[in-house]
Parts: sequence; structure tokens; C-alpha cells
Amino acid sequence: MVPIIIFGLSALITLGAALAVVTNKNILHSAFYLVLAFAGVASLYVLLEAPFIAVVQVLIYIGAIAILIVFAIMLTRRIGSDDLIQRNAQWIWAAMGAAGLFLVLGWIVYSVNWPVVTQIVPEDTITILGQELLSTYVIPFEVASVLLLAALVGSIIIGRERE
Amino acid sequence: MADLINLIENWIKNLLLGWGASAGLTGFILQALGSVLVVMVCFAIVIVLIWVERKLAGRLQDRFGPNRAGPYGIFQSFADMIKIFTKEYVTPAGAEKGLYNIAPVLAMASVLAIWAVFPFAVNVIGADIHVGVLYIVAVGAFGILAILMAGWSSNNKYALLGASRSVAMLISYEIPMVIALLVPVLLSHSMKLSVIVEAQEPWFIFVAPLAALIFSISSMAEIGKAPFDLLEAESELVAGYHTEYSGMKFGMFYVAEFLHQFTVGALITIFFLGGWTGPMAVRWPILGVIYFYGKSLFIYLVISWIRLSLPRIRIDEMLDLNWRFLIPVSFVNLVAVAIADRVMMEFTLARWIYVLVMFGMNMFILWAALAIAEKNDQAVEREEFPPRPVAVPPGVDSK
Amino acid sequence: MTIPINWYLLVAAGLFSIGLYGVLSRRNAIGILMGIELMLNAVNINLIAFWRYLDPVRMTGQVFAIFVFTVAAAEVAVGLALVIAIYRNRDTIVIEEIDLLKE
Amino acid sequence: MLNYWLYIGIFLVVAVVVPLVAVLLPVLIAPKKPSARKEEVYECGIESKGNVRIQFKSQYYIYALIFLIFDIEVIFLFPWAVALGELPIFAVVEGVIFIAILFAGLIYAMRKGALAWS
Repeated sequence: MVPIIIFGLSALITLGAALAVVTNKNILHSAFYLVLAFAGVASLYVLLEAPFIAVVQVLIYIGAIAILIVFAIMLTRRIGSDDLIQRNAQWIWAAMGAAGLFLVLGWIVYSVNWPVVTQIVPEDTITILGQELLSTYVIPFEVASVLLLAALVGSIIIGRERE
Repeated sequence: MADLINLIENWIKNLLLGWGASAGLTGFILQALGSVLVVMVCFAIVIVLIWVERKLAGRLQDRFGPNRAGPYGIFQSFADMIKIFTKEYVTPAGAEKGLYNIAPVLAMASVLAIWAVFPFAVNVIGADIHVGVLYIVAVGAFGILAILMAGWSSNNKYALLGASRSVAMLISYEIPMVIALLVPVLLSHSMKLSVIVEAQEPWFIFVAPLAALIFSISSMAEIGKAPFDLLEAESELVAGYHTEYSGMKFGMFYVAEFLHQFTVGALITIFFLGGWTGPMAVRWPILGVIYFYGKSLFIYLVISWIRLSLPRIRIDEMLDLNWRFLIPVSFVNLVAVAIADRVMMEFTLARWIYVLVMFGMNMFILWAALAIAEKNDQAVEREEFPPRPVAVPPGVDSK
Repeated sequence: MTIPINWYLLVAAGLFSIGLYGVLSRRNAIGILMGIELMLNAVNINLIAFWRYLDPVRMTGQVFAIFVFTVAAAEVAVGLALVIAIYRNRDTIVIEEIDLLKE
Repeated sequence: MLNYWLYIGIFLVVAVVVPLVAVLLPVLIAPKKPSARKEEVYECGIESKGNVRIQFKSQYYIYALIFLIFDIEVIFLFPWAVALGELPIFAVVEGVIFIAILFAGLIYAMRKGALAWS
């Protein structure tokens, strides 16, 4: 019973906050609602018995990405004001498209019979994760570091103020 | 048995079960009671610490410190509490009410939340999760967010400037802190705090002194008090991000700062000073709790001593210290410890040889880093401020 | 009682659709990036849900989720840097006004 | 395992509720005499001029950006550090390569002067 209540709350928070993110008129408030949505997703990960992913979600999304977004909003302050119209002209079509997509996805989710297994999650997932990361997935592991290097160099070049 | 804590726990459990509560509800109530107890102890500690800190500051600066309310002024904190609870809230015009009011609560909650995973004794452990270390790092993110909220919503230039400076500093120092934390994780092969504590034979401060040093410096910066108190450099930024806060809302930021310092003491205790371990701590768990809080208090006082003795450093110096010294050194240290640990694991060495090699290596890295830093520093200094004779006024050619 | 996998997938579908709406309806480049973040989160929920219910013994799902985190972070870093660079040069980040190539 | 997380959940609720009570208590017992003068924004005694939401340096943004990249690096390194004992000795080299590549990024940022406070 308890997991279902927690699931309901997390799902409600996540989706409610996400709706606020895309509809709020003040872009900075959107950013703070985004944090709430990320936190809701993190609690879903806990329910899915993936605590590592949950803390990483908080660490990366709330601790770094959200702060980066808030900084970017403050840097481009004029768009943060309320008087700018944040919605474009085709928003009604966008809303209908998104609702249509949701209906299709929902129909697929409910019509497919997912082949669920009843294995339980191992006790210490992190050791296994580390082992797989450094054996099976060692190439992606190294490539990730190259990707991060590229992102670092690229964004410093683009983002720096030129004298 | 002298296991007082479990005795009380079992007594409550049996009492509740005797009243006809279900096992699930009993567990829930016990967990709630436990968390309320931990939070309340935190608040009680802060009340005492504020007095201790002020008395210590007074003594170190050749003053008396609080000495009016009660003997040695021990009731000073309670007088302050009565004052702050009856103070009027002044909300600045144009503040964004929602964010403005959430920020102090969030700041306090983010510090308190760290205490959920601490091991207090051999069998008194909060939540013994497998990702304990990362949890501690992740929860800190909410504190940064609270600062941004406070700074933005106050509708005050100083608050916004202070907040952006604070956040820049906090996120900068989080990098060496986390990398230093990787070292105890590496040495104990676990992120579980209880495992890290039990793996410390001897304490990790002897195995990885450099990581302990880096962690201490960077978490002192995270506290945001002197010598890293640039966020509330009174002469420049008024009071930083909480300029516009009054009454208990300001009090929350203040208490959070004190508790954060004590929490840093507890973290250093857990990661480098053996946590609750000590003589007889396994047989008498209550002793473990005493050791844990005692060590944390000791570290707290040492941090206070350091910050009362040192002047504030400039923001560019502070960022340079982080980016040009702490981060490179912590990376080098991590790599060296990883290689040494893994290589020595291949041979069956006596523990004392292992510790000696680790200690020597750490000291060597520290010495080398300091030597390189000094050399660079002198080069920079010579470039920027060429030496000139003392008695000649600037602008006059001395040759 | 355990929660059926469909519920998680439904939440992820909802999150994805909301994110898509955000991407399509925002005029503000940072708003669009936020929508993309929501969509990536929805993808991650699906990955972890499938990992939990289909193959919890191996960590493939979690590894994939970590790589999604990495890509999301790189995307945000470069994306926001671009936004700031554009703002500096053109003084706007309203997407409709950034139309040099049209002229 | 989930039991621990239930404890953390309860703890988080307590950690929010207790400060909330402390903040709400003065609303009941403290005096309340608002006035326009009192609520003026503090600026060393002079009246505040212009937009308060000043634009600040993009230097802050660069710091946040580098922080994000290194945060991501850390989430790869934690599983590496935990699993190192049970991996072949070559895994250390893999981790070191990973660190070295990002360290190059740090050196690059340093050389470019992106980290200097100007």
C-alpha cells in the first residue's frame, strides 16, 4: 500500500510540476518548477529500486543542470520579465499534437502485454554497475569522457566573452 | 547488555505491538520517532554551539564573550531564541513571496537531511544505503538552490550579487570535495557509510592525509564562514544573500550555517577519523555515539579556531586556490591512491607497510604540489610586481 | 502489491508529451531546452522501468541511463552556451527573431 | 532496502516540517506593524535605483558549466572506485585514462584563462 501512495504522490508532483514548467509565464519560476519535476522523477527511481540513479538524478539535474539554467536565465535577464509573451502562435497545435501523442503512447502502453520477469534486484547494484561499466561498456565509458571534454571545450569557446 | 538505544527501541516496539498496532505501523512510528530525535538533537546542539562559539571567539580575541545571562552566560542562546522568535518579519517590497519564504526552510532542510544516513554507533545507523556518500553530496544541491532562491526573490542588488558569488564559490569547491571523498570510497570499496567507518584500520587520516586535508579545506569553504566568508563580506556585500531576511527567517540561515559546520565536523569524523569507533565501542554502542559526537565537536572547535585566526581572502585568490591548486592536486592524489591501492592488493603486505607507503606517498604529493605552487606563485609575483627599492617613490626612475 | 510496469510507462509518456508541448510552444530558447530536459527524463524513467521489470540482474538499463545523463549534460552545457552567445550578439533569445539565414 | 528509503523519506518530511514550524511560530507571537518605509529595499540608506535584477558576469556561468562537466565525471568515478577491488588491475588504467582526458579539459580551461577572475 505504501509504495502505491508514494508512487501516486511522485507521479502527481512530477507531472504537475512539468505542466507548470511548460505553461508558467515567468521563465525563472519555470526553472524552479523544473527542479520539483526532477525531484519527483528521483523518487520514482527510488521506487524502482535504482537508488544510484536517483541520487545521480538529484546530483546532476538539480545540483548542476538546474543551477546552470537559472544562471543562464539571469544572464539573459530581459527574457525573464513577465511582459514578454512566452508562448508562440502555434501553441494550440502544439498542445493538440502533444495530447495526441500522449493518447497514442498510452494506448500502446496498455495494449502491449509487457513480458515482466519476477527476479529481484541484487543487493549491491553499484559494484555490479562498476564492473559492467569497466568491462562490457568500457568503450562507451572512455567515449563519454571524450564527449565531456568536447562539451567542455566547445562551451567555453562559445560561452566566453571576447575581449 | 549496555545497549541502551536498542533497549529503548525494543521497549517502544513491544509497547506499540502490545497496544495492537501492526508491525508495519510500529516500524513507521519508530522511524518517525528516530528522525524526530535526530533532528531535535541537531537543534539542541546548535543552541549549545552558538554559546560555545561566542565564548571561544571572545576568549581568542581577548574578550569575555557572553557573560550576563546566567553563569558564564550559558543562557545567552535562550535569550537570543526568545528575542528572535518575537521579532517582526519585514518582507521587502517587490519580493517574490513564494520563493522568498521557501528559501530559509530549504536551506535548513538541506543541512538536516544529511543526518539521515549517519552511522552513530555499531548498531545505531540512520539509513544504511549503498549510495550514502553520493546521497550526502546530492542533498547539498538543495542548499545551493536555496541561496539562489533567496538572492533572486529578495529584490535587492546586494542579495543577488551575494547569491551569485556564493553559488559560484560553492559549486567551485564542490569539485575537490567530491574528488577527495572518492578516496575513502576507494579505500573501503563501498559507498556505505557504515562500511567506510568499519574499514578504517587505522583511521583514514593516516592512510590518506592529503584527501583529508583537501576535504577539510573545501568543506570549510562550503560552510561559507571566515576565511571563506566572501558571501557575507560585510564591507562589500552587506550580508550576502540573506540581506533582506529578518527574524526567524534570518535565524534559519544562521542556524543552518552553524549546523553545517557541525555537520562538516561529523563528515570528517566519519570519513577520516573512524566515525564511532574507539575503545569498547562495539561492546557498548552508547560509547560509540559519545565518540561520534565528541570527535565531531572536536573538529568543529578546530574549524572555529582556524576561522577565528585567519583573515578573509580575496575572491580571485580563493577561486585560484580552488581551480589551480585543490582540483589538480585532488586529481593527482586520486590517481596515485588508486594505483597504489590496487597494486598493493596484488601482494599480501602487512597492514603497516601499506599504511606507511600510502602515508609517504601522500606526503610526497603534498610536498611536490606545494613546491610547484610556490614556484608558479613567485613567477607570477615577479611579473606583476617587479621589485623596486623601498625609499624611491613610485614613478621615479631609480636607475 | 507491486506497481505494474504500465504505470511507470504511462507517467513517462505523460512527461514526454508535456516536454514535447514545451518544446513546440515556447518562444524562449531556454524554455525549449527545459522541454528537452523533461523529455530526456521521460526516456530515463522508461529505461529504468524496463531494467527493473525485464532484466534487474544485469545493469544494462542503469548504464544506459547514465549515458543519457551524460548526453543531457553535454547538450545543456553547449546549448546554453549557444543561447548566451546569441543573446550577446543579437540581444534576444526569442527563437522567431533569430532568423539570419532566412533573409 | 526500500525500508531505508522510507526512513529517508520520513526524515526529509521531518527536516522540512521542523524548520517550517520554527518559521511559522513568529507569525503567531511576533508583532506585526508593516509600513511602506520599513519594507523599502535596503541599499545602505539610499533609495534603490534602476532594475534590481542586474545582469551579472558570464564568468559565473563558466564556473557552473565546468562544475556540471566534472559532476558528470564523478558519477562515472564512484562506481569505478567501488568496484575497483574486484576488477582486474587493468581497470585502474582505464579509470586513469578517463581522468586524464578530463584533466586535459581542465588544463585547456586554465590555459585559455577561463578560470581566472577578471
